[in-house]
Amino acid sequence: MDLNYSAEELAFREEVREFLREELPTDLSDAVREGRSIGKEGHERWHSILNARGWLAPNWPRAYGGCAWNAVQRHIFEEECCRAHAPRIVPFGLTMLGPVLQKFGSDAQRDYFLPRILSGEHWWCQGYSEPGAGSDLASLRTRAVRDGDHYVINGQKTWTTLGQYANWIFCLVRTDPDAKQQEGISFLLIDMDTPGIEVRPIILLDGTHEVNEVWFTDVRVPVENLVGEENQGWTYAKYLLTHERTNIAGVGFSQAGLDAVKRLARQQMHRGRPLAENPHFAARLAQVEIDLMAMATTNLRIISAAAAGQAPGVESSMLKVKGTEIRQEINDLARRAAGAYAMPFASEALEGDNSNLAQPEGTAAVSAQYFNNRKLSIFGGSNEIQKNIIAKVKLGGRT
Amino acid sequence: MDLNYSAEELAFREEVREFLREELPTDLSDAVREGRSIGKEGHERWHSILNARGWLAPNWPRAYGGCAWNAVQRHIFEEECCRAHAPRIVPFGLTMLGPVLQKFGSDAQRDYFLPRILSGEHWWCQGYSEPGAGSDLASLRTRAVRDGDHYVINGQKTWTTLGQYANWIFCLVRTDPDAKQQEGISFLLIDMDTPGIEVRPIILLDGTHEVNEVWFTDVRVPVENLVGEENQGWTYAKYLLTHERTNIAGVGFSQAGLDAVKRLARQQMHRGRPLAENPHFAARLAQVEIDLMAMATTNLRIISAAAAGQAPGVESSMLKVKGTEIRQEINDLARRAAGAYAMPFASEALEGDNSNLAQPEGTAAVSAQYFNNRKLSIFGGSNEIQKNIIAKVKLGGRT
Amino acid sequence: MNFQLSEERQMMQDSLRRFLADRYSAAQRDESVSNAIGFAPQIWAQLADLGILGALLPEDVGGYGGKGFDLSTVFEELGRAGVVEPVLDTAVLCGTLLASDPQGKGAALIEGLIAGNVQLAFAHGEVNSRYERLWVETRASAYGDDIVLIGRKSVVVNAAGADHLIVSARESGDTDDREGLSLFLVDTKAEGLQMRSSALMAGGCAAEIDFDNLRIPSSARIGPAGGASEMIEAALAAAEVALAAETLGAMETATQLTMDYLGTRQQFGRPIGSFQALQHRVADMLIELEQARSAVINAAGHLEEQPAVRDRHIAAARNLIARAGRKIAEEAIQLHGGIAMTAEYELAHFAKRIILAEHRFGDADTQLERFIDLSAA
Amino acid sequence: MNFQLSEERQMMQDSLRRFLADRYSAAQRDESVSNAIGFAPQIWAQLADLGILGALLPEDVGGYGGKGFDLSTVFEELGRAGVVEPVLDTAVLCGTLLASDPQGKGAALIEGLIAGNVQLAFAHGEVNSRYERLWVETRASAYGDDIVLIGRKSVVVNAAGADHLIVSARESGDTDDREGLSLFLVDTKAEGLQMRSSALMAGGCAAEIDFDNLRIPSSARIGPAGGASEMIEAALAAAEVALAAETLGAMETATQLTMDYLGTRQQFGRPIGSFQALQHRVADMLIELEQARSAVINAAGHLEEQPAVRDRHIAAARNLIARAGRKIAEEAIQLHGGIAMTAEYELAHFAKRIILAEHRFGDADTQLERFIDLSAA
Repeated sequence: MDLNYSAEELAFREEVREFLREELPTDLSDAVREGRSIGKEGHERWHSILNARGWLAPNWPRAYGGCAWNAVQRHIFEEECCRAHAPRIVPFGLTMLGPVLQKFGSDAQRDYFLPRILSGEHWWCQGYSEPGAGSDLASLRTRAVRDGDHYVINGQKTWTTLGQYANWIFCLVRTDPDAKQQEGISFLLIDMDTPGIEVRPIILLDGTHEVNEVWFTDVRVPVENLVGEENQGWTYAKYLLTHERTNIAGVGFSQAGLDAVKRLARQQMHRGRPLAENPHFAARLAQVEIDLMAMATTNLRIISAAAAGQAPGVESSMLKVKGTEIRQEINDLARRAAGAYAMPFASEALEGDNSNLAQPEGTAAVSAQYFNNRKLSIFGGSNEIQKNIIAKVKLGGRT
Repeated sequence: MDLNYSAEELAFREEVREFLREELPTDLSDAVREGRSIGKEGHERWHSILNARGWLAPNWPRAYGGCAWNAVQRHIFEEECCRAHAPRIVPFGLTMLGPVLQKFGSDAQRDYFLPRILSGEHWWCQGYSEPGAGSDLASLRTRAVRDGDHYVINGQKTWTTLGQYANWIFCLVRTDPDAKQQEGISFLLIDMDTPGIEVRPIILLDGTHEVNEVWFTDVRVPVENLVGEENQGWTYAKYLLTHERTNIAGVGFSQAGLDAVKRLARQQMHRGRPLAENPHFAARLAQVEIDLMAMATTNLRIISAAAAGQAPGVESSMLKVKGTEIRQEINDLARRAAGAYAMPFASEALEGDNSNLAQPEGTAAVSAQYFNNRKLSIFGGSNEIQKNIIAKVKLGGRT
Repeated sequence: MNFQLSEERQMMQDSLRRFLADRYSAAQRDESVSNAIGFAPQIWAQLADLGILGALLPEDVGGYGGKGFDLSTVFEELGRAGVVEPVLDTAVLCGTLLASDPQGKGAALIEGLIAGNVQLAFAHGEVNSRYERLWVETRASAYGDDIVLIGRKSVVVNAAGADHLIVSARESGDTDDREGLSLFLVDTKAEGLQMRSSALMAGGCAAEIDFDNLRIPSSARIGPAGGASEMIEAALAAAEVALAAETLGAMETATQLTMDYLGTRQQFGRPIGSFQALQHRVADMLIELEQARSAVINAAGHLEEQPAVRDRHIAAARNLIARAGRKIAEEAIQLHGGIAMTAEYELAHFAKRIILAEHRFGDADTQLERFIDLSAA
Repeated sequence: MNFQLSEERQMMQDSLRRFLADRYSAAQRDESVSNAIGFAPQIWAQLADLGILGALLPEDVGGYGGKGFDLSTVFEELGRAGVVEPVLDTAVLCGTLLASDPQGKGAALIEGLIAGNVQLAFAHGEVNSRYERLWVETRASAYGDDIVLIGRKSVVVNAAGADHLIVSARESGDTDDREGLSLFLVDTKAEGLQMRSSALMAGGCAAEIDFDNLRIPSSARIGPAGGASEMIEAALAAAEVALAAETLGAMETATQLTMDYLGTRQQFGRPIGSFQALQHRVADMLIELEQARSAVINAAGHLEEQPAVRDRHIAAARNLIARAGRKIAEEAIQLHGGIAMTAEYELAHFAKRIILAEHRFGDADTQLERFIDLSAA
């Protein structure tokens, strides 16, 4: 038992810190710290900085231009990025599609798509969810009908994150309507410039445009854009979902959020003293910090086991639940700390310019973030689904 | 809208207070306040004092020797009894069986049994639950087979509260083994001196002997002890359960418990100041008091509607859940307040003599009560069953 | 003991509910929200015509209500319909302040208010006041026969649409003294007043307002010089009863939307309301809703009591509703799933009303501290 | 970074687990509990033979362990089996105090302790100390070459079975000063010592002890005169790590019993573990259990750090375990239903161990206050 990083791990951390000190643009880290959107340009700029260093694909093998870091290194990198308020890596091409193509794609697909993910030429988005199939993915209804050497796609996807920036989409489509739920599904790569695709914005309850509906009307996709075998898409989808689960605990986000709440609570005055000294607020803050300290160790335990080659089991479902509860609790504390300043809807603050705002620093985005992050326990496999999984695995033999 | 008692109600309350001031023996109220058992003798003494005043059966019609009080009067009586630390009225004969006999019993049964409930000659206990049929009452298996003008009973009942003091038991027994679950059940009155009945104590986790198993081996019960019709017992059982639900919120118990915690928190010292001044403890206390204030009003709303002739609906399930949560939270606060003095198991204190105990006043029974009252959310229709009922009624048409 | 609404209040409730069901559609609400002043003037006029504004004020100033249960009846309906019009600010907060002026200076304004022709805002909170009721740093200094105001007011709800502000300012004493506070009626177009308005997350508007040597005649003072604390506390008490009831109404709608959704939404081949884990959570929501209803009754029923009793019940109600409201809003979103995250679906609006109500006049912890202080007293 | 037990600790864990599975049946536990001294001497002897007591003490006093992860490994197993024997009091609390005496006065006692021949109790808490670590009113006054003790100690665990007490008393300073505290070794049969012992709710015994001018030689002092605060804090830190781990073990068993029960108990024609509402609650228990496991690792891993860091992590762990423990104990009872209320069913014992652990060395709130204080420092 040793809770400390090894000398090699500490050296790696120092390397990451130095890189972030030197290369992370302050306009981007300011925006992230203040909860503002960095837009398409910001994401692309940060990706290209990472790519220049060779650090854009921590989980890819070296052969494809990745870092081949182990779980502990990836954790250190993510932790330091959060601490430095670096933008998150947009995951659709890098974390989700990349590993699927590496494992199940054809040589041609790998050669064509992987470099373009790294270069930023392709911005991918995800076509999984459908209206009427939220956590119940297997019930999807978007149809792909073979017509010569094309599939013809009709249907609708939803909750497509940052689809407004994307030029490619990977989709689950039903290729065999008679098969049972999870069978008869295929995994297709679709150029979003193809005629018949329409992207419609979904405005979220905090006023942001993060997600979209994507409508397909007689969209023709060449058969060579099928990944793996027809009707085997569910296998690839499950593989993708497993990979999506890295950093599922969100420890770094929570840590950065907690630091922000502490700053705010030291600034906000309550009866002439900093709010941080109020025993009730201090108790709420301490309690979530204690929960986070424990979860960070749970996270490290799983990462350490993963680095030693063990496959994560039901623990990732536990981390998803506890991790989102903690992040949401921190968002709740931030809105409490802001007092009456949680009320204004400073939508301009989210998009960049807050020069004409009269709000104290750090209060402009607290309500929007509180509401926006209610999604954490809904998307990515709702917390109810995670609990079903935990109970099934742990009680499985018995019930 | 008027939250205050009317002049008549205030006058009634004064009458009850005066009675309690004059007639409630201090040895009994001391024992109740300190969480000690008052034993069979104590219960019988208090019942006979109430009976002498004509107040032993608040919910019975006058014709049978009851008070015929309305819901508000009964509430006032219960509230004042709790405040004065009067023993609770043992409910099995008075609250449970009495109304069943009055509505479904024969004239002979009414004439014979009702006066003996009031006089104390009969101490009733309840034979409902069975091992293997906890909240699922309809699956009971104790058999009653007709043999001439007797039923022959074989089977086992459990959780029979104060069965060790009782000389009569009312039982649900299965008279038609082929009928569907709730059908084929009958309601029998059984003299516990009949050969073949054995009462075995169940010791609870706090060391107390409150409940029992009752075993029946070829017990012969005269057919005239059948209540109502054969195989219709479920109807009577449901009627009884509805009546059991008076004072389901336990507002008076919670109020008395909260007062006790406050006393204890003023005595116990923390860093040289009374614990009551510690902001964290004060916050816990205030929160449960706020919850109780609201629940007391919910309770009065329902009582007021009942006094106006409305049947209580799903609200009594809501009161059961919230009421037990509040009482259990108060028990939890009491154990917290006691500090290290919650650890000793002063079982002698529960039975009467605490003269050789070195514990501060009010701390001896806190742990035992905390553990004992975990039963509140299990017995009497578990809180899970109550939530099933609430959801069924409220979502019923939709799912 | 009687928990029935009086016949008059029952009629008012019925007519208001009918009006809002007919006229206050989601489209109307969006129109109200997107207006630069944060509400729709024609809805305001109709509320006045219905007599809703008058029902919130006592008879001696021309109203026909103003009791706790009048406030709770009206605001529960406004909350159920998700109304964003500034009834609380103009009629309850400012109306109560004007009505309590012993000299009756506000009579003409109240008349206009009841008729729907006047909009008001109470400029009271400040950057450092947080939720303290009498923490006022803004100064009012005599300058001959005039008064000069210097200071800044924060998150002044309804300022952008208001004709006048009622401004609290200190004529003497330290920042949090009971004594020394006065109230002044100020035209929002007065010179020396700078206003930066912003939309609110849950609808409506609020502004940061700077008073830079704003000069007003001393006749603009409402109530006793330096003795306005009790007026302020009474107006805040009425506003808190109204806000608690409004939040209760929004909680009812959020719960109802959730139950409707659980009954219709299919997943894994059956309505999601048939899943027991979700059923039990709905049961918990319904239990909390009953608790909130009782808390509002307690607060409304004690509004006419002496201040310590009044404020203790109000603090209790507001603390309970902050907790129950958060639970109901978050559970409603979670039980809906993705659709609840969209601005388009009605639940979003109700969730925001519920959550952000906690940020007016004191959050759960502040209310708990008040309750503890008032219980010890 | 490495979360594997060392080979030695793994072996110790295996052998202890095997021993307890074989010998520490529910019947054995009942026998231990019903003994007047609160434990079974033959079990104690066997624990000593297994080397468990020595594993809790450092090498320089003849043990072969004594690090945080030694404590957590042993106590998690003791907790899993529901052991009531006073390992924490004799070996951890008193063993650590004796081992930290710079003069090595306790060497002979430690030898006997490791061999299983000595029982000890730390007489430290008092009526007014609640959970404060250095709040001592008991006075130690010099009387020639002797020391006279006057005062009362409360809820002294294992006093009835102990050969000696280690008594904290104040030679100078005010009630809660850091300076002035000393420790004294006192024979439990000494004159002037009055002991009233009582069984504990969760097994074991504790006593109220009065020192009525008890006279001991000054050579009975352990550690520096008036300078024992750091020794006391270090021993309490070790004891808290042990207690946290023990509680974790009890939580594991309570959770396991619950899962087993849900799989076998039938109601409404199917195992109750098939009801989704109950499944989700089991999932929550399992999540809390992982949190508790990590909290124990954090506390054990920081036991050798400097006091402020050490105590911050311990306070965090104990706060979390108090909350998670309450949840798991109460949910285990509730999910079982009636059977959990009986003394006969094993769960009752584990629920009591979990809940009453909160009453030693500081409950959830006290630990939270400590964490806040230590985080600010």
